[in-house]
Amino acid sequence: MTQMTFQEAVVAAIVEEMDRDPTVFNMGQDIGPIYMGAMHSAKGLSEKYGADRIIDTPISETAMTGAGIGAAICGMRPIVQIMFAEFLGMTITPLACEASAMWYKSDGQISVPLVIRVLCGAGPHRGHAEDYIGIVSSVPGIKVVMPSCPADAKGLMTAAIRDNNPVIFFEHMGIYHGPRQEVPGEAVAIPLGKADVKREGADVTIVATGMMVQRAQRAADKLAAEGTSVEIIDPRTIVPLDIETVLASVRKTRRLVVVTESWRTGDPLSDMVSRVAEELGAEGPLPIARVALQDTARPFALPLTRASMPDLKDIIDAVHKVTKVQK
Amino acid sequence: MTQMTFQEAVVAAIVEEMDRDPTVFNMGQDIGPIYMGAMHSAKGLSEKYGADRIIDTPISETAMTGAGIGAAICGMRPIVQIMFAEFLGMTITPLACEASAMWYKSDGQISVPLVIRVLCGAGPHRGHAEDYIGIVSSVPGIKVVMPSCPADAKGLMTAAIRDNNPVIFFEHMGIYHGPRQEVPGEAVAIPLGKADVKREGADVTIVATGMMVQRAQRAADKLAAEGTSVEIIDPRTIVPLDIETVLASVRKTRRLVVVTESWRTGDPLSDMVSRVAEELGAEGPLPIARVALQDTARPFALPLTRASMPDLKDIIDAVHKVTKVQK
Amino acid sequence: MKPDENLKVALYQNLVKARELEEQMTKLAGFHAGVGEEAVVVGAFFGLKDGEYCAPHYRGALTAAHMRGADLHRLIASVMGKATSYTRGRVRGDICLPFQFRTLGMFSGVLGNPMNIATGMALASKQRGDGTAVVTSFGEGTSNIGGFHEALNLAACLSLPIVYVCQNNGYAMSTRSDYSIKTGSVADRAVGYGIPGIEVDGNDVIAVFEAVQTALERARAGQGPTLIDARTYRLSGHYTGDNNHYQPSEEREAWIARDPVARLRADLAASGIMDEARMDEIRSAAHAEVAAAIAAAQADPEADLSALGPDDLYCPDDAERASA
Amino acid sequence: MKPDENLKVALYQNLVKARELEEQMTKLAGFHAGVGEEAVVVGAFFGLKDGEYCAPHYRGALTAAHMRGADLHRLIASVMGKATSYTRGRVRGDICLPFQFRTLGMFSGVLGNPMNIATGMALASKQRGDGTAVVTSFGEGTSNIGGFHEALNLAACLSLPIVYVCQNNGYAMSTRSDYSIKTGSVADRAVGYGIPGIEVDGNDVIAVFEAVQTALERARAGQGPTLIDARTYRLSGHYTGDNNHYQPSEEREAWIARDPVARLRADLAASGIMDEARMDEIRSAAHAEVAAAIAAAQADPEADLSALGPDDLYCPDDAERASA
Ligand SMILES: Cc1ncc(C[n+]2csc(CCOP(=O)(O)OP(=O)(O)O)c2C)c(N)n1
Ligand SMILES: Cc1ncc(C[n+]2csc(CCOP(=O)(O)OP(=O)(O)O)c2C)c(N)n1
Ligand SMILES: [Mg+2]
Ligand SMILES: [Mg+2]
Repeated sequence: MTQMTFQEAVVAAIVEEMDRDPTVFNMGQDIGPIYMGAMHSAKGLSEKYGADRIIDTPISETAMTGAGIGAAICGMRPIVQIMFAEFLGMTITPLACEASAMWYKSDGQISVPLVIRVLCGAGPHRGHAEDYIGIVSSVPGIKVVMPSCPADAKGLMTAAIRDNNPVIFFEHMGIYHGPRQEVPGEAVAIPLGKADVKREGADVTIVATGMMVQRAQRAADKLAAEGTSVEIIDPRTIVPLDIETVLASVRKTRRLVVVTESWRTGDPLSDMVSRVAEELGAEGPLPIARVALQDTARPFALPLTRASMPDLKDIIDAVHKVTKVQK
Repeated sequence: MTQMTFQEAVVAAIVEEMDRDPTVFNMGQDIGPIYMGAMHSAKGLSEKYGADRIIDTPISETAMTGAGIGAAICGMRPIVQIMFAEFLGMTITPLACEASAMWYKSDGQISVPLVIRVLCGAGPHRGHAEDYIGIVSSVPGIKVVMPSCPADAKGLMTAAIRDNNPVIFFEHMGIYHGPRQEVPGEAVAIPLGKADVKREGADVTIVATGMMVQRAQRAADKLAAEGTSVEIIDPRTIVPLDIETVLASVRKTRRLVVVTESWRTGDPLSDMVSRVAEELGAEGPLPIARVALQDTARPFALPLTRASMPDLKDIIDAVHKVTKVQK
Repeated sequence: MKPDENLKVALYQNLVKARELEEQMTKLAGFHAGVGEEAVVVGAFFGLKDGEYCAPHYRGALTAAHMRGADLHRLIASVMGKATSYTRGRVRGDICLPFQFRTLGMFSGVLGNPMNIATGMALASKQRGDGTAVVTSFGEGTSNIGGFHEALNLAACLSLPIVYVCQNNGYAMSTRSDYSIKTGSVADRAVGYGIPGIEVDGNDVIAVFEAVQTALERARAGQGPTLIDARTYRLSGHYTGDNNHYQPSEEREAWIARDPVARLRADLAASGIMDEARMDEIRSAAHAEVAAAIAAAQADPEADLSALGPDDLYCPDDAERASA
Repeated sequence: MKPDENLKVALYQNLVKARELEEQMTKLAGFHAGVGEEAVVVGAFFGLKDGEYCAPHYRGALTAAHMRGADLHRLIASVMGKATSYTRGRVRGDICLPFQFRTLGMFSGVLGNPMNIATGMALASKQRGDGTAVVTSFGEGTSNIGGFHEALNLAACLSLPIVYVCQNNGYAMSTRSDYSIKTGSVADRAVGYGIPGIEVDGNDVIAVFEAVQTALERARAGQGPTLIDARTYRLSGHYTGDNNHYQPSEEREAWIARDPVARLRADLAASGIMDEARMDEIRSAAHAEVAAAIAAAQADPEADLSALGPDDLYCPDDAERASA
């Protein structure tokens, strides 16, 4: 075990995979030795691997994505850094229309081992917070990963690079250079599609993603003091979603609160809520509440930004709402 | 009243608005007098209005969309025809990142009265069926309309052109040149954001969109013979969704079946299901079932295409599943 | 590389088979034939080495895949979505090709994607450093899409081993190329990327072949991409249902007079490489081969529901890799 | 249009105010200043008519909006997200401008969109037929995005009244323009669209102004778009936190020697239009004006939660229109 920030953990996973697999390479804007990626997201890579494997590109997200797909289907394992998730719209035509469909439509002739890295979320940058996760999560065949802590970031990046499908890897700027935490010193892949129970509890299930996992933890601490026992599930992989772990928890608690930094409109966790309701709603009362980003474009001024996002109070209120209902 | 096909109804609405408002114009590939749009979607327009108001463009969906936005914010009311919904990915950066946010972020200085027309759905073309409705429905600020019959197509197109926001208008190819039906002879706008109860019933609510409304009707006929009374709601506007009409129905029936030609992954109606579960799930058992497109890329061969889509049996099975649960 | 006699014979064989394919397939509903454009397809994809990848334009795609080794009967079955299709009917075989022949098609109906993906195929060549290069082709209408610009610029900056061949047939559906491209020249666009932009007579298969081979040699030698603007003409409709009434008849006549097959025939006859009788024989054989392949495909069973999925949405893990 | 003396004085006033704005604002966290590039901004946006629209590049955007009539204090308050911001703090005012001054900004952080939208603004001019034209500017790095290609081609095909000004400052973040654009010239890209592509010394405000005015006249006369490649240099970092250590010092020195403000001063002094003392006065006044505006903005209250929404996500119906 060793101590790393989220950013360090992601880079460490990339280094491990690049060391053992010569087909892994990186492509992105300003990821070279001068800039080392936005928010130092590629720090140290260029010094270690040089311009042949850490390739700077012109501003051309569509070509970068298309080129990543092309290299992937010819035996390479590219990591394409699209600086911010806000730019995912420019990647969606090659990703959704081609990459997502290649394995299925080619009847297993073509696999696309491609990782797309993106920064997202409210953080020190005063912009680029949009994750547009709904856009990339609305077409089958693309995997979508959003870690909430350094250890998960490392293990999930390892798995993403080894995965034979296009994976979009979200790196939240609000926790990027946060406190160092324990992470395994060697490469240990965390399987994609496996949720993690971050906290066990009996009374209510909170499903939270990204930076919201921490907030849910804080809310759970407060709620514990009130005598409410909260179970927290971090899906970690948004697509495909580990619905079984969620169902098992809600079967136990029969109360669900969902906390995301996405808009309700198009939040991929809507489908999860729907599945829970389909599976368990017929059996009896099933109180559900959601806490999400305000359904407008993200406002800029700090007080507005904050007010538009789920905060501790919103989460606690939502839990109160569902616990009010007696089992 | 007069009789029109879906395609004729859409064009009739455009003609009415172009006649009364000189700021309305059309832009698209091959919409001119020679080709008159894919599937004759612009039939007669060019003869009537000429190349100044029916503008042929090069293949450049991003520029067409951006140009539509730019013209809209400078006082025009453009209708941009993006031939097939499959190409919506190329429109999403200008639409999602700019157009959707302009009214809110400018604090009411900029409105974007833009209509994007797209063909979608399994139909006579052996391709281009994807609607990618999840992509365009996952960002607040864009309205999304999908009519299911000629009368709605006409009234909703009228409303879309008059609306001061970006509206994406889906035209389903499977019902495009279907039988002529009654439509109002003059311009009557059907308000965006108002669902239509296509059939009243007491036992189960089916929410269906696009071509699936017809299938739901056929299923309801069969179910009526079995003694099951089905209420069918067509949201017509997918975003913003008329949740009140849906809730009122499910309050009555306490059983919900959703039928769409979208993938579950990213289906915007997931959010509707979630809202129903949030609002009504705590009150007691609430059986819900969904019938959707198979969660893979759309397969090509006709038997596969058919099997991957919701059919009559799927709908009836889903209704049986929810009616099995006693109230 | 100057084509020798054998090569010219081979080009003729491919060209007439391409013509037969386009002419016979255009009778099927919804097919996007490229009658008149065969010299671009044959010239562009004839000389690739076995280990090299390519990504042909959708119009003419079957010819390209067949030249790379795909079976004609199965290619046509794939167009029809038969059980014998290369993907058991999962993808439309008119525009999507079997990748086992290192030939990429379109997995969607969205133009422009293959250029970007082909650029990445060339990036893989560069990363491997094995001296292979990629050829991709596309319509002149497609060169108006942003992806064209980004792909060519990226390839130029990274000096990728790729040849971009514009199958410039004068029309994009009903849109004339002199409407959508003001200068009429796609080659001109190379200027903005600092790469060679070469115009070639797209109805002269030998000229296309030579231009592509020269560009491939540059590419394989690490000297970067080339854009080739091959001027040709679509004699068939945009697809089977389109009667191309929008093509002025004098324009059509002029292009018919420059027919690529007739042209090569005249060249071969004049230079004494083959006599008319031998060329007729080759043509008849091609006719019969294509007709037989279509008939066989038509007789094949429809796609089977066992091909439906969706259990194989994702490519499974590579066991060693995942556990390493 | 040859600038007369008054015009040169006005250009000087705007240029020094721009310089003050860039230099003083670059002290705020996260600001993307364009010290050294002011002549492109002033030259491009100075001569627009009141009824005309424009869409400036994000770097230099405040100067452009101010020249079009926006209040300096409120522009700066908008950068800070204060309650006095033009949008009550809803949008970042560094890159997004108050449209009431017919000046479009970016509503997102995505480069390239404004070029496409500006193209549509020009289409609106053409539809109205009122002889107005549009000016838009963008960085050379942005010219690698597909949207650039599509916008210029669309404008060329439809002969739209628009002037595209590339604020070519040699860098996109840390990426040198000679890395991302092989020929180094954005003007070269005009060739592919069949429109004029003009290189101009971007540190010579008069040259930029003249080139843009000439292009505007063409545009207003219905002769279509022009691409102007204005060569300049970014002396400040990409944003406040960037110390631009990647710029070779000889390169910087050479560009500092060509400083656009010093250059215009020398011209004005040599031609006797203004003496040094008068020019110093103007500069001091500009300094004070900008400093006062920043101080005032800093003292303004933070954005108020009443601005939050979300009840006004959509623009409401226009009553007559909806019921007509
Ligand atoms: C992005 C996109 N826009 C529009 C279409 C519809 N479409 C199909 S073929 C075609 C014309 C293509 O023209 P060109 O590239 O010249 O190729 P050609 O058909 O002439 O071979 C169009 C517009 C499409 N498939 N993809
Ligand atoms: C589509 C997109 N890709 C990447 C970025 C990140 N980014 C912000 S500024 C910038 C450099 C832009 O360069 P240029 O167009 O030359 O303008 P300059 O900053 O030099 O004024 C980049 C890459 C972005 N905002 N949008
Ligand atoms: Mg063409
Ligand atoms: Mg720059």
